[in-house]
Amino acid sequence: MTIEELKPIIEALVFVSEEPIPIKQITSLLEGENIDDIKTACDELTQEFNARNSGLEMRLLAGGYRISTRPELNEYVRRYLKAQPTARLSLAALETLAVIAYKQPITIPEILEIRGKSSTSAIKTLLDRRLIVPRGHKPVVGRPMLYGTSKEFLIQFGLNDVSELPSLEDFEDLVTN
Amino acid sequence: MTIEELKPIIEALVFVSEEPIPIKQITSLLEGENIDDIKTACDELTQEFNARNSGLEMRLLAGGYRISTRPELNEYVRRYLKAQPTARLSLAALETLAVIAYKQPITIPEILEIRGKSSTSAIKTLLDRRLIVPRGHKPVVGRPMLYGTSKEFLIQFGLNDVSELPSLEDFEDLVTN
Amino acid sequence: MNEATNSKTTAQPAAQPTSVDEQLSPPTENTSQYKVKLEVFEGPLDLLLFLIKKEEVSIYDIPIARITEQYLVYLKAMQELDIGVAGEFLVMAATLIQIKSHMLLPRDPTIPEEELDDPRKELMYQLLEHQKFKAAANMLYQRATIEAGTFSRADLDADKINPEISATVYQLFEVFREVLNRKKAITEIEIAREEQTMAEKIVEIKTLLKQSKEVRARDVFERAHTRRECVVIFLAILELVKELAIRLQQSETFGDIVIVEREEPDSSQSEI
Repeated sequence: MTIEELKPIIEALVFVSEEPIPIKQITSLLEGENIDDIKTACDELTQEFNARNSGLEMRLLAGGYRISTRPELNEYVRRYLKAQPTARLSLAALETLAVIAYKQPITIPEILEIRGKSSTSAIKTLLDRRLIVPRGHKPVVGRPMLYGTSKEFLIQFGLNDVSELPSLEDFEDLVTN
Repeated sequence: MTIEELKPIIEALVFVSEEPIPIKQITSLLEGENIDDIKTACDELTQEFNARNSGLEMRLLAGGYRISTRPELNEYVRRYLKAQPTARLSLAALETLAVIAYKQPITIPEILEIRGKSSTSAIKTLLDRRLIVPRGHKPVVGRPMLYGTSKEFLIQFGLNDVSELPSLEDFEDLVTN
Repeated sequence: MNEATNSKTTAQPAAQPTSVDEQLSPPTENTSQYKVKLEVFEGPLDLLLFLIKKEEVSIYDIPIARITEQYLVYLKAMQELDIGVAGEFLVMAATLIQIKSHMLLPRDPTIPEEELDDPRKELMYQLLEHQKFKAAANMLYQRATIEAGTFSRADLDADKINPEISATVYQLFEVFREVLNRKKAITEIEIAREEQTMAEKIVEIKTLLKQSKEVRARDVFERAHTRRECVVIFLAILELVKELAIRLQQSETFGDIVIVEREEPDSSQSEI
């Protein structure tokens, strides 16, 4: 292989590698190729990355190559990470949300009873993400707060109305098969 | 900011984003910048990526931008990651998916009618693999569940939008010839 | 037919996208191969399309008698090879026979030619539609193969800070179902634990003895879910012995203790 042919392969390998990928490992993956050519390709690739007006850089780090965003752009990257889409939920939050969606309006003790697990932090997450909203108090002793799903919930899950939520009957055939 | 200044920032954001990042999200992260400039920057960036002898490509997928390795290099990448290719869909699941993709939103009885055979286990597979999603109920007797393709479908099949699918009539020519 | 069995024909990744149609080659004389090929006809329309191709006839003018005959031969072969023949195949057979008999009927001479409805028309449309979707499935297969060859970047530290899952309405439903199942399981255990009374255990042992003459004590104890239940069973057995309702036998030292329903005293065996 020529150096020009080696470069895209190395670039792809560095890109998917979780840890900085050592040149030794690249060489063993490209068995039969000239080691000096591989080294030259790595060098050229690094230089090209850094010469380009790019948002990414390739560096030799801890004995291996790695592609990462440029430190100057940290501010934007951090801004992005903070604004992660709200549809991403932990399993605990998802379970709690499912219970609320199907049993709304519902109180925290009732959620605990169905899930068999304390759900307070999940409820906090769901409230922070505006997926659920308080729906007044239940007229029983202690007047516990009732919760239901929000408009944001409908948008996130592509529903027009909570009545559009799939029911147990909808999937009975599928589930039993 | 000039387009040349926007490009590296966008590149870094696309790189960091786990899912294809919608242009709308880029715009909201770069508040105050001209939307047309952002669009131009995205276009130019995509072109530059693909014009370069690179191991990576940038594409518009499921309504967002994504950087990934080139499919031609999959052999090397797979060798490195020791990645098992994901289990292929069965013929039944693929055909069912085709029917849903072209006729969405569609109910199970309608799928049965087109395919001439029961498709429940195929539908279960497609739901489990998140390739299809329930889309509410059809306002007819029995209110059967409607199904459509998901965002994951677009990503796995390399589409920006379902409208990018070749039209069904195109296949007719193929069939009759 | 079981759709899962079909997956094995497509489970192998292809280096190059190939056509899924290639799997629809005609059956050969080799029986095991014959079986595999037949499994590919996962629906009656697939089998019909295959026959139309094999007989080199047109979908627009299907020689219905010939195709029906062939169809029935394949159906019989599938049954003989013990491939589960789904109801749809039989429905199609009935449809074909109906069309065939319909075409044998003499035409009503008073109706002009162009107003005569071809009984094959509906089947023809169905086949054309089915074929279009098969081609579409093939296109999807190729797209997925190419797409599966692209890889996104490795996990960043930032991903690990945010180890969360995104969800669709179906996942929401599945999660809810799991929560309900979990709750049901817990409830069942609790009910079981509460209701383990000695009286019920006595009834249970008596029922077991009605079913089979002898019951190993070990088996009875193994039905217990908790230690408390073991104790209750032990007490129940003692109670039954006291009532002279059962007899415990042990044929050898450290051997299994067997519970036998007591009819009349028998001194031939050692009793505990």
